[in-house]
Amino acid sequence: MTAVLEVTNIRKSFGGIAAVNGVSFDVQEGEILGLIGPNGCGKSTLFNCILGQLSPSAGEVKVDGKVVTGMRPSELNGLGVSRTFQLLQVFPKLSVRENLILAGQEHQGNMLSRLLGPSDAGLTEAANQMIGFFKLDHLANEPAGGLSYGQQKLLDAAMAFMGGPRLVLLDEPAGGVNLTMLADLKDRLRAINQEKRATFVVIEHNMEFVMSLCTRVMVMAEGKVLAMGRPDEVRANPAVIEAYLGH
Amino acid sequence: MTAAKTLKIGLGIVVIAALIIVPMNFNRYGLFILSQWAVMTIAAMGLNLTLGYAGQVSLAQGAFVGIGAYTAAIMTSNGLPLIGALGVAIVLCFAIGWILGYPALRVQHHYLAFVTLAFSTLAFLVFRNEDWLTKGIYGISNIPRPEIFGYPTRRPLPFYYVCLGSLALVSLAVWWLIRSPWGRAFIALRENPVRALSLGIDTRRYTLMAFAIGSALGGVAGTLYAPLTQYVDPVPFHLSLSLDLLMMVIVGGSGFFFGPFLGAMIAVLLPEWLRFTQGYYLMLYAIAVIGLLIYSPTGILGILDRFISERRTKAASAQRAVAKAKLEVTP
Amino acid sequence: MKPVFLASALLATVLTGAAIAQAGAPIKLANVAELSGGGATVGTNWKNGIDLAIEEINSKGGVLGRKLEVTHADSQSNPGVARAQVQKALDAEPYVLLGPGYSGSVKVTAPLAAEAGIAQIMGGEAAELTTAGNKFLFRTSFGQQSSMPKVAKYINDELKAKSVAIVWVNNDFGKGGRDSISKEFAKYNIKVAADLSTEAGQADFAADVSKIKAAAPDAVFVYVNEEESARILKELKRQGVTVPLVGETTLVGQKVVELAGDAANGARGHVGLTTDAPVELIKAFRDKFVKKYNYVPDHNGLKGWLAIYMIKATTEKMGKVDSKGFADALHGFTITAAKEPGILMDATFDANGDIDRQGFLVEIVEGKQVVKQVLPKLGN
Amino acid sequence: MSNLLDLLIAGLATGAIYAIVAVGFTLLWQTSQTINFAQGEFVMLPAFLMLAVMHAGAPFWLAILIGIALSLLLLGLGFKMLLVDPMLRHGVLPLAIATMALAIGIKEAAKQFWSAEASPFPSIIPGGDITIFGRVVALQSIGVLVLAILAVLGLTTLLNRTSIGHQMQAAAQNPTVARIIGVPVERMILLTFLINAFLVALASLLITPIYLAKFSNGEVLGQAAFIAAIVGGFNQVRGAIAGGLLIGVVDNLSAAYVSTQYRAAVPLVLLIAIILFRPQGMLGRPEERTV
Repeated sequence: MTAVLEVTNIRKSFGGIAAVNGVSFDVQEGEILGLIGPNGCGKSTLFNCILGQLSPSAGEVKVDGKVVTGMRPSELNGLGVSRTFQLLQVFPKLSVRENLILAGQEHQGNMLSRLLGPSDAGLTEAANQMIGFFKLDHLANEPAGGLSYGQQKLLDAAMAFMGGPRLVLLDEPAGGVNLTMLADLKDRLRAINQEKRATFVVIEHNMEFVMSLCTRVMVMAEGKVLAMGRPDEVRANPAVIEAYLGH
Repeated sequence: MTAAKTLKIGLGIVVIAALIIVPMNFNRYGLFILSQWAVMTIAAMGLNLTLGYAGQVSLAQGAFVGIGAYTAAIMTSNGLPLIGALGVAIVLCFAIGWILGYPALRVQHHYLAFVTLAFSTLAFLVFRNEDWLTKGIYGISNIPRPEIFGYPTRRPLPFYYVCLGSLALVSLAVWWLIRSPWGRAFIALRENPVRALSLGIDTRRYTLMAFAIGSALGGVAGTLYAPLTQYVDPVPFHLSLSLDLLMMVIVGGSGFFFGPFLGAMIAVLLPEWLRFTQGYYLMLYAIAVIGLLIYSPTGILGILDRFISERRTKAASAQRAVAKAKLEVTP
Repeated sequence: MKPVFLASALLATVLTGAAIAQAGAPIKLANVAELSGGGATVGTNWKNGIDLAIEEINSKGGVLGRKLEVTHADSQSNPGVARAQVQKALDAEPYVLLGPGYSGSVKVTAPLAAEAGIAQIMGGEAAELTTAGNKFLFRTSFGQQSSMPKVAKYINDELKAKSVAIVWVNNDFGKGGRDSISKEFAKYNIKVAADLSTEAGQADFAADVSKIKAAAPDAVFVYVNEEESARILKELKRQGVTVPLVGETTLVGQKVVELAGDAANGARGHVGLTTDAPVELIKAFRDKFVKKYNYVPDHNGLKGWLAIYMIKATTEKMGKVDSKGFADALHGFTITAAKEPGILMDATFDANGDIDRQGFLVEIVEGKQVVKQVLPKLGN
Repeated sequence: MSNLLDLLIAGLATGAIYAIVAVGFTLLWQTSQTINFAQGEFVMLPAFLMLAVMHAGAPFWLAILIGIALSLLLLGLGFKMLLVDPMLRHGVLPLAIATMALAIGIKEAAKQFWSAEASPFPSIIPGGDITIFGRVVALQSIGVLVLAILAVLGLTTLLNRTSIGHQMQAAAQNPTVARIIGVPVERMILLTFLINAFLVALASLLITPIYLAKFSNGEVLGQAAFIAAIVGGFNQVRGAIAGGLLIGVVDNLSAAYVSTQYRAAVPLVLLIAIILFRPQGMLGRPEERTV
């Protein structure tokens, strides 16, 4: 197995307070790594540092062995890294299909071909497949803003897969999604993981979801890695129980 | 749906035909106003691209019209063809627009308004002070009108067709652009730059492109403005033209393809409509704009759009209810 | 849906605009002036002068028994709009076209009036307007090419100045004056010690005056609008500049005296057309104007008034309302105040459309204009 | 060298007025994200209100009082209730554009209802000159400078030393938290609009004797105030003051030492440089951009 993502000693502080304080880990190809921890433990900040939304105060990020620290999010996306955000981030005025085409178009051709080529960048078929895959068929032409919260959440996730990414970082994909859809979502993620050999890092508060989906789980507390291991190992770890699970 | 589409296409054809045929009987004033409308629409379309689609405020569009107009005036009065001037103006405005876009990468939208405002005033000062090039405050007069395929357009009607034809070409190009992946990227840039970036959209490049292309269209409008009025001086390209163009875009409906057409029509014809109010028309215009913005910040087409989408939502939810009912019935 | 609504409204509007028919009795005049924008003060004065004159003429029975009627259009101080409005005015076939006041707007509209064969009486003062051979364009005031030589001659002969600082407002009025006088100075070998452009509406002249002081000229030529004249006069006094200050109507007008107070004393200038001219008819005009509009007009108000009386006198000379013959009748025509009091002072129009009439050299002494010299008409 | 002193004093006097206008501008931005493109017209208008009152026969002092009261009513309360409140939810840009339209409206109204002609305006400061350190200085300049400094000192005292001032600052910096701790945020926002209206009325009173009452006065003033506010720091009162004084001085110095034709360009270049290299302004706090 090769490491798709290697994170070494990432630090990020805001005005003297370290939100992420020396985190290192790696993710192997095909893994689904769960990232859990109490609110404010630095999960999302870590994501933002990995993905170039924030520049880390120290540390290094490698994707497929290549140093990507300080790269812009768009460049990283070009290398096959995509993400979702904690809050919904679909484009409400565009239709579902347009949202998906948008999510994939920068992976097709170059600037010139995107200007002079077909309006859909040749992605209508791929978008329709993705729509079918996430069971959004009847909504393909609706503006995304008109969808229910759960449907938008699915679309949001679907958008992250349009570019055919190697590595996807999902920030609370299950938040606010109802039970039926949750099962659906888990299903889809697992399917993509297996069929397309895509690697995932998932931040999630829904323990059931994490523990049943992920191959490995990393627990963060106060900006540091508290524990790392298989779901059952983590669940049994006394420090974790103390800090997080122990209610 | 298809009936509506046929209707739309039919109406479009009628309008285009009317724009070609009806003005044949117009007097010189009517033709001049229509030509002016076409030219201003082109400039406003450029700004609509920058502001309406890509969400970048520019108070410098008037300056680009000025750059285009001076390019045309200087080149054609030295015997060079207008088409050459058009090329130079596009390249020049594109390049300057690109550079002017850089602040947009660093600062928030209201600062951007001030940078472009400053640029606009600086451009005016250059037009006025660099006599050797622009003939300063006296301006350049007797600008010739072009020959198109050997056919002179000195008379108002042929020149109107030049303006109309240019508008048609620009409209097609802009329509193509906003339907292309670029247009989608511009909208993404406006709606949610952070998300756009995470989807691989190089927001820097698209921001600069939006500025540069919008500015270049300002230049295109300018190259038509010069032979239209046949006289160019610095005064019309002061900040007020930029503000006027901005209002055209906003009043018509920013981010709507037909917004600039409507906005320019209102701005160009408004003095006519409000003629009976004598000196009060600008005051009434101001009040009307404020009222409109309070009611609908996305302009006149925004009202229409809201109306249509409300109806559509109603229809859709009705449909959904029907579908749901069916689902519940079938075991 | 949208485009149709758009275009039909557009076309309908233009059509109604175009369909203004020509009616019978009144003589139709069209005025296009700077009623808003940077030139609003100029244009409003001009318009008020026109309205006042027409009101007076109509109350006395009109011209050849026909009333005068004028339409006003706003050029927004923008040559492009001016062109559109003039085009529109011409399409309605007026008897005579009035305005605009800005030289740039005149330049862009004069060819249209000439092409239509309609006389245009305008307010622009730039020298080049009447040198282009346009047979339909008429001035209402001295062009700079006729006033500046007189000023330069005065500076050379009377003040014996060898170096002069020029302060001008950077618009077509100021630049035109500056260019004309610089040419004249060159003829007399007068050195331009400082060449200072100022902005219209400028409030703070400290920097400009300190530059004048540094240049130490024998005289200062000031060619800015009335308000700015008052401000710079104050600043010149404050910084202790004592050399003669010379200008035009805009430096020595009553308005400047009111605004500048003491600081205006000693300023001198050539006055071609002013509401302060020591002429009874002009004083009467001024009173009438103040009574109606509540403020003292500047020379643009006077120009608008004169334009209407030029039309009256010329039409009465022809004995008919003949648009085509108007320009020919006005060329070479001398209108005397004795015969037509509305013209205020005898005036002759030459073949270029330039006006010739008496002028004055005045100096402000203790807040009053004192005529130092009467400059006769050139033609006498 | 002696020249320089003249220029500095004149520049500071003009700059002090820019500063007053710029302060009001930044207050509106801080409390309600209003970029008031009509700020220059706001300065132009009160003088006309006062003139109108005098025209009706009132003495100057009464006209000043009524003028200020009318400004508070129209430019403070009216502006907030009729334009800002309904527009605010639409975001910064539509509101900014609405104020551009308002600027046109006010300008045209002054022209139509009063006159396109400049009218003289009495000065509350006696005319004439005094000699300080051997330099002749206009009393007007000194008076304007002193009054402007007093106004600004009064305002900073209000903001920093009084409980109302602290509440206003809280409302500006974080309305949500302010509301929780019991600050009447709405009232505080209204208060900033009233303060702005008072400041523009004061600026109007100080500057109109020099500029003369004219409908177009706002164009120059408004732009100078924007530049001052940004150069100094858009989110800081003291930044706006420093910016105002700086722009006044820079304008004069550039006219004297750079070029009279391009005097207007120097502050603009300064503006662009500041925005590019120090967007928070000389004294401002940085506002992070999220991309």
